[in-house]
Amino acid sequence: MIQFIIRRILQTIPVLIGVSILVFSMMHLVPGDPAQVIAGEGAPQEQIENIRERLGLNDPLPTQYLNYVTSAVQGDLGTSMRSGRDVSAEIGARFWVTVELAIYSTILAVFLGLIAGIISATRKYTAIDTTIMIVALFGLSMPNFWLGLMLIQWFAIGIDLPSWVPFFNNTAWFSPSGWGSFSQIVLPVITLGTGSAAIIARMTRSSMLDVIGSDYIRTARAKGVKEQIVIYRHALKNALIPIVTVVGLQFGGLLGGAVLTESVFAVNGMGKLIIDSIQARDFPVVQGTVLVASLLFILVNLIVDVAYRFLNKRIDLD
Amino acid sequence: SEPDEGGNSDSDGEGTSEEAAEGGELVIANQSDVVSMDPAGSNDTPSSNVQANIFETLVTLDENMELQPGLATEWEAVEDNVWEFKLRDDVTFHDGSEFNAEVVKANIERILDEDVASQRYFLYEMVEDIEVVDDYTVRFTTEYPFAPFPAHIAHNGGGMTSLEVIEADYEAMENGEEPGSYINENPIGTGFFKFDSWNSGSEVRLVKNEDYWGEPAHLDSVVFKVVSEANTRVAELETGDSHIIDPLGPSNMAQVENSEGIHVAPQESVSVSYIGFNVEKEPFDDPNVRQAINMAIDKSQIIDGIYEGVGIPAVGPLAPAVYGYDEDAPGLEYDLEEAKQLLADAGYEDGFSTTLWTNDTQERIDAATNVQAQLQELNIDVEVEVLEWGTYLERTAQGDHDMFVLGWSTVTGDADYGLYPLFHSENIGEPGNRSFLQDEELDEMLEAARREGDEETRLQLYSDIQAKLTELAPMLYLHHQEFLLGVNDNVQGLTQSPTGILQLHDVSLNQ
Amino acid sequence: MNNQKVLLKVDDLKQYFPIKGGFFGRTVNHVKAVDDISFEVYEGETLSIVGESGCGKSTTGRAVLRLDEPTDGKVEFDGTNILELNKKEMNKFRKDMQIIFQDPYASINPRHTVRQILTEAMEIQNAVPKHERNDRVKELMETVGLGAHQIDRHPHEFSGGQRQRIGIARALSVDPKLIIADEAVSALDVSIQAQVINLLKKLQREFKLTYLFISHDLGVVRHISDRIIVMYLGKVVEIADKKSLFTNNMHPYTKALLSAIPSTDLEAKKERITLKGDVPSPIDPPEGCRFHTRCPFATDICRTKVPELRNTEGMKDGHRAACHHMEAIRSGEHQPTVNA
Amino acid sequence: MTGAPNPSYDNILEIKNLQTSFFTKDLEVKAVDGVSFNIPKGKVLGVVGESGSGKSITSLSILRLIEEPGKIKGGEILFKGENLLDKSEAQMRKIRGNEISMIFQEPMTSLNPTFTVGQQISESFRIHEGLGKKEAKKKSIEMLKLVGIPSPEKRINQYPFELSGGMRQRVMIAIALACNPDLLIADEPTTALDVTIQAQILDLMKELQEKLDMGILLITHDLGVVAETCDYVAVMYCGKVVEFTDKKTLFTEPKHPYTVGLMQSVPQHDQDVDGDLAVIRGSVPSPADMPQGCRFAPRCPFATDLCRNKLPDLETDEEGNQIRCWIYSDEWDGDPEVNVHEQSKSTS
Amino acid sequence: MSRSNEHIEKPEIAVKQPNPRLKSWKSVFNKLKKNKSAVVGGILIILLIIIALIGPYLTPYDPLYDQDVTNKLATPSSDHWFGTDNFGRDIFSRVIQGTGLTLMIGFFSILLGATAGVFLGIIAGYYGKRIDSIIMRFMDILLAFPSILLALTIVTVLGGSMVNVVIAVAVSSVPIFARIVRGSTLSVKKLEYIDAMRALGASDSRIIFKHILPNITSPIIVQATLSIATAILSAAGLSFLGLGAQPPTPEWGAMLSDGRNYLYNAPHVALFPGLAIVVAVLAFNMLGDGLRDAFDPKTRE
Ligand SMILES: Nc1ncnc2c1ncn2[C@@H]1O[C@H](COP(=O)(O)OP(=O)(O)OP(=O)(O)O)[C@@H](O)[C@H]1O
Ligand SMILES: Nc1ncnc2c1ncn2[C@@H]1O[C@H](COP(=O)(O)OP(=O)(O)OP(=O)(O)O)[C@@H](O)[C@H]1O
Ligand SMILES: [Mg+2]
Ligand SMILES: [Mg+2]
Repeated sequence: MIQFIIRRILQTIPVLIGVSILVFSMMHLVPGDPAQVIAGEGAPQEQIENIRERLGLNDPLPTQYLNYVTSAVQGDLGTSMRSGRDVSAEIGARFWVTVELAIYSTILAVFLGLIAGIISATRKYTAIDTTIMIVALFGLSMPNFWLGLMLIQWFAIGIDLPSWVPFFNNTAWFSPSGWGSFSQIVLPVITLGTGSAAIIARMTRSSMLDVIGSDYIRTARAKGVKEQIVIYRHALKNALIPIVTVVGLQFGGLLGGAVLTESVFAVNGMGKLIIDSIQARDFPVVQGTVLVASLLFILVNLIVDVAYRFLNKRIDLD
Repeated sequence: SEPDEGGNSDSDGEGTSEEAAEGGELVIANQSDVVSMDPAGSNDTPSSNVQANIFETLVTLDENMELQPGLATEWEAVEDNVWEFKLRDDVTFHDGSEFNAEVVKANIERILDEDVASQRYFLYEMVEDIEVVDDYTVRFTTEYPFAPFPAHIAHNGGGMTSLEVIEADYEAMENGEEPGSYINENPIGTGFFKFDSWNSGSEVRLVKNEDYWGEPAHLDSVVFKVVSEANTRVAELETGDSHIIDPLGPSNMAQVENSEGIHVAPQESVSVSYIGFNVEKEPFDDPNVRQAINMAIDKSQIIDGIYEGVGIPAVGPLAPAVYGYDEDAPGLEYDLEEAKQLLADAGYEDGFSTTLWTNDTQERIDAATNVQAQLQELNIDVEVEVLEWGTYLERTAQGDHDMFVLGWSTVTGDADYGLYPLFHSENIGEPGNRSFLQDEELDEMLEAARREGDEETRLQLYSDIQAKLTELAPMLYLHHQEFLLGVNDNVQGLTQSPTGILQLHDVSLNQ
Repeated sequence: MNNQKVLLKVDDLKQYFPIKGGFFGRTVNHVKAVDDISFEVYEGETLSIVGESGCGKSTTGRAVLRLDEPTDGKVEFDGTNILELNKKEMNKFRKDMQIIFQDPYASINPRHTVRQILTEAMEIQNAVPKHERNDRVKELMETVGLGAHQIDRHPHEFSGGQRQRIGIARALSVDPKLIIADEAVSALDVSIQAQVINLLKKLQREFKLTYLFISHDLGVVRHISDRIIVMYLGKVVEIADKKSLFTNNMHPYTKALLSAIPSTDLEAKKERITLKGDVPSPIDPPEGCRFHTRCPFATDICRTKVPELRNTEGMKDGHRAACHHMEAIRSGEHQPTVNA
Repeated sequence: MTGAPNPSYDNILEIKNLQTSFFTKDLEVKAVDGVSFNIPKGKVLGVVGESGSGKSITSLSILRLIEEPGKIKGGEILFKGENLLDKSEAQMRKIRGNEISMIFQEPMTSLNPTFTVGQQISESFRIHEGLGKKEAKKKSIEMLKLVGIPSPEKRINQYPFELSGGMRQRVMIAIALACNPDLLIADEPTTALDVTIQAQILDLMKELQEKLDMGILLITHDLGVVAETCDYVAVMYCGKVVEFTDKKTLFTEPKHPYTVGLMQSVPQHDQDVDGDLAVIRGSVPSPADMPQGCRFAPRCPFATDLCRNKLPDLETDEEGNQIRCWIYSDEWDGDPEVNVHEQSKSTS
Repeated sequence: MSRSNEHIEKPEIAVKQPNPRLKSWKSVFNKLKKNKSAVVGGILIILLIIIALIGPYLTPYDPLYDQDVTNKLATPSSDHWFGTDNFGRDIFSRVIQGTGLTLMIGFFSILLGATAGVFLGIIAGYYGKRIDSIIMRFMDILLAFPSILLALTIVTVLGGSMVNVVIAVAVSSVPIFARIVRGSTLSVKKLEYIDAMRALGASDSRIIFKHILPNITSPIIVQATLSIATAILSAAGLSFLGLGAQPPTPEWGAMLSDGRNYLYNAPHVALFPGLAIVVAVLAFNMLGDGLRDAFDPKTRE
């Protein structure tokens, strides 16, 4: 097990090299000159040239790449071209925010998705099943910003309902922006978690259906086990195996897909940093964030594989 | 609530301060984060908005775009190309160090330093020499006579940083750090607010400078926080989490107006939005075509449709607030018949097909879409293409475009900066002239105007230039934007300059 | 028997499956599924392999067909060592060697109709010219006792026995010489099993087929085989003609195996030899005789020395067994230890 | 002991006219169609029959574990004299695993791959005897010892895939026997195992059965197993019991032509048979077109018009054996001298 | 080698047979017809296709250039069933006009992404070992990669056409399909019928495409139908890069995004294109569920 983990960690090295080469070449391939973005409108030619020189953009590409990798290996991700700030510091400040956001959303998505999926599966082809499917597909078709803004309208600004409506007539319960306190976390987590919840629900449904038909579920029933326990203990643990893959994929997606949610709720996370720095052609920040995101993603995949093994001791990791 | 016009008019804060409560923390929600705390290390409004409170300039521009004394008490052109500034002698920096002529020299020289490669270089590129006459007198020699120099000195880029941090910054540069890295962390100026903290991407906090040389600010502290989504900023304002939101999108105006306790504060600006023609490409090489398009567009549709009626139609590139603007300058009125005629004269009575580029700003896309629809009338078949910002800048600088939507803000408030970078042939491409206009006569006029010391003559020159630009029509001038702020009714004494900078010195909060 | 033509000759065949581990996925150990076995199959005969589950029967069959690449050894088919052939040459040879699998459902693509299944087999080997394929499919269906009207049905529309016939028809469709039947009748109901066995025998008579018949059902084996190999944990422990094996078996494992078969004869009183313990792991099989951990007759020599396959007194020609004590057991000199 | 057990005898289980159907989209599959038999206390009843004849469905019906779209349509299942079909789901849960246990055919898939063996055995103790974690574990270890698994303390923490097929089946037996059931249903418990392991398991089951005085319902298609373990045998064909006798009668003089055919098609391991095996020609009718008379008529060498048109009843003969065949009735319209054994051999 | 190989290629077919492939398609279709959800989904899709084909000729207003600023953001009425947008354009006409384009983007990007992902996943799963590691690590890279950078590169290299937005969206969905397919391939390739084909001497490509692929369609269909929603939304998300529908093309995702500015005072601007997306996604998912059952030969006709 430990060997497996160590091996996978070693395997990340080529992946990271691949990622860095890819990002590096793509960033240089696409038009857009960081010097010009920095200098802005109306800057004279010679000055743009100065900036270029200062940023080392006039060196040949392989040199630039090697310089980057050499210092990256030593833990120095460079400084932002735009602000001159340390890339590691820029990422560091945002890293945990994004990770937290992704983790909470995943927890929510798993929770909602599992419950919906299980209910769907145990009441196959009933009205409830169909309703859940339609709700799930709504969730899937609803862009994050839309849901986010709606939630802000409802639960941060509050909507005016007649006063006789109990409970919901003053719904300004949560904060519209920022990250940290409970009231700030709730809305972005719901926004981000919904899409994944929909996918997990669909996946749980089909996976549960496979498991519920299997022999060992019948064995459990033949033992006199209560139906709830049959479903939530015996069936679910087995059904989780394919679900875990999806959760892993979703979690990875959340890291990147958080951009819209982050900007709607003014959450200062990595997603926004990536977009902003791509648009500013801030090469070091882009490279740094993509590397960190990849690392995180690989880590998540590793956790997924370990979780597999935990759920089903039979899966041979090697 | 009604828009609070009063907040804008009684600008010289002195009067209102008696009844205003002291202290409190003002929260401002901005669209973007500060790029850098170093006045030489950024060139964007959010950065300037923060820096303007920490760093002061020798001369300042008031909300009417008039020059007022700042750290300098007086200034004059001692020669054609030599400007002398007399400095205050009672000013100290936040770190206790003294403000004097040496500091001014070091600051401006730093901007001109090739190694620093400052984004504010364009402001002082004409400076040849800086001479410390005495402790409180400094002289700038320019390469050529440069009339708008005080306006350039008034720009935020000329904010004064403590000499000690400049030296520390150079030291850091020698150790391989990026320029500005030290100043960024230690922004030491002379302003009425001091730097407290900066949580990158999230918020900047400033606290009151108790030892300010002038009258200290009313507020205890100011927080500039980043809320990039327009709708969320409105929510911030509605919930009271922020006192000011900057900017407020036109489409959100109704919402703010309909809510209690908050209002919209508009401010005319020095910017223009325009659609540029690539005059090197057919059919835009023909001034008739360019004029025809100018006349075929009903600008009020754009202002009403996209900006909810906020802003004024542009006649030329200069906004009314800009020094040198001529309100009598001739323009091309909306006249579809005339436009058709002109087009026919140019041999395009059946129209033509072309492309219109825009970046991804929603308003620009919308403007492009509207122009596209309006040009249908002339049988001009326009294809709108949206380009990502970085790509857009590079490709328009290369002249790959036919038409493009862009804007320009005359940040110095002087016509020179509103015209020279956009239309002088020397600035073709990247520096700003993306119409690729090359007109010798215009070049000469632009050069003459910037060298002219006499105000009358200079204003006349700019009138001529504006007339000439109407005739050349290298652009379709769309409109002059109005800045919109969403402001909590508790905020008193707030003004915004036409360059977009919030004036916070006199602001107080009713608790 | 020995003057018959040898169709398949297996020499020192080894099949080790690697177990990966370590930091770089090195091979840290092997499953020694088949460990050094040799045998011959004569043309037109049925040779059966029997033995406990997991002893390497299927692996042997798969190795002979190169469905898994054997670790070591030689497999000569019709005089050619097929292990030396490249993929293309091997694919040509596959026409002559076919396999019928245990699970009649799993071994047929559930999405294809019988026609598709059979036509495809002919198409791959080009065994039958295109325009004759349809007739040939019908002919095959008749041969295995399925009606031509069932030709466009999917496998799930057939009963287990019928499905197994589809598998047989597919094997026959390329006119093979050798058919390996890997537990081809184990999954079937007795009444259907009987039909399939009869069919296999009939086909053998008609087409001179050679069978390598893998099974653990000794009743079936006794019915169909000419000769029988008994395997235990990757090794051949006894090889003999059918008669010798059932009446004159020499190896203690063979004896235990035969005694464990439940009999329908209510009168017959018999001594069942119940083996203790489980089959050891093929990853590190016991030293010496692999059966010694469960053998009631095991002595010290069994624990250290690997017994050779040999023929001794009282055994028919070609009957060989691998036990140190077979003479002594036979004469009754050597008695089982108590807790057997 | 000859003849089928008398229904009035002290029976642990009595099934009367059980009917279970599956309602698929376009037709009703009568998987179990009027099955009746009974098991005396402490005896072993073997159920044999063609694949698909309804053996497993009968056993699942007893435990009321039939799933959608299946439904028990009628009949009675008297367990200790009480009709299980009248019990509530909660009452059934008390009976399942406690008074009636079941061993399923496939040991690998019948054990939950994600729980340890120990967890799966103790669950029964915890449900039915309300034991705590520790005690349940202790008892589980005892159970494993009882079914002959060496070093049960270690095995208890292993997962099913870590055990061999034989061990898994023993774990299944341990689960089934955990609460000393009065009736054990074993659905082809040894089909997946090879003969040496099968022998071990059958020995074990018999030993425990004698020790605990259980009734066993043993489903198998291996007649050898029947011969070695059962007291009585029910032969099923197409959802119906066609013959229900004591073991001896079944092996010495089977009566129903289907039973006869079945016996004859078993290849013998203890004698050489040359030539072909006897087979029952034809195949099982599909549920879509069930013959209207005797279900076996289309394959029966003796079938007459009577057989083809009218379904025979399950009749008890003078020895107490039950048989569902026209040949043994007074209405028989065929050759009165027919010898089922000889004739069927010759037709094969 | 009893039969000679001499007359291999004789094109004529002796007996006229009903095409077996046709028959199997017919059977799939018959099963589909019996599946309620598939029928509803299928009808919806056909309806959408009809709208896409003839709708643009029947729209009450010009969906592209008919701007009427004086009547902007009008709420739904009998004149404008879905109301108007910020230029006063008729949203109903725009939704209709956008049907074809939106469906094509959603459908083709998933088709392309799934095709590539399935191919890579099958290869990785079938061959295993090093090929597997390389492909899957490459997929890891792709998954971890910011899609905007990918899209930006695609615009740069290929330009900003409609086809390229499909490519951009497709590329980011490739790794998801690859992963799912690889997993299924690993289990299917162990089945005995794959061995049977190898024993017959079948080539790898025959085994992969004729025997493995058809048996792993169910997870692919589920994933594909679910992905269509994501594809439509992410295509819209890319339009600001110049990829995808350029204004004033009424692509639903883009319309939905445009509506964000008016969520407060004119929510209908975003509502209707949003609903249109939901309907399309629902249709594909229902048909997908049905298809999955129909491709399963075990379900009765
Ligand atoms: N691909 C493989 N990788 C690793 N081990 C394998 C592989 N195939 C088979 N084995 C192992 O090799 C041994 C022999 O397996 P094989 O399938 O040949 O047994 P068998 O005699 O056919 O058993 P059964 O009667 O149960 O079919 C077993 O221990 C099995 O676990
Ligand atoms: N879920 C179901 N839907 C429809 N028919 C079913 C279902 N389950 C079982 N059947 C049918 O019920 C009949 C009896 O099945 P059962 O499993 O009892 O057979 P069996 O006698 O146990 O056979 P085997 O020996 O193969 O296990 C079969 O014809 C089968 O097709
Ligand atoms: Mg095998
Ligand atoms: Mg059964």
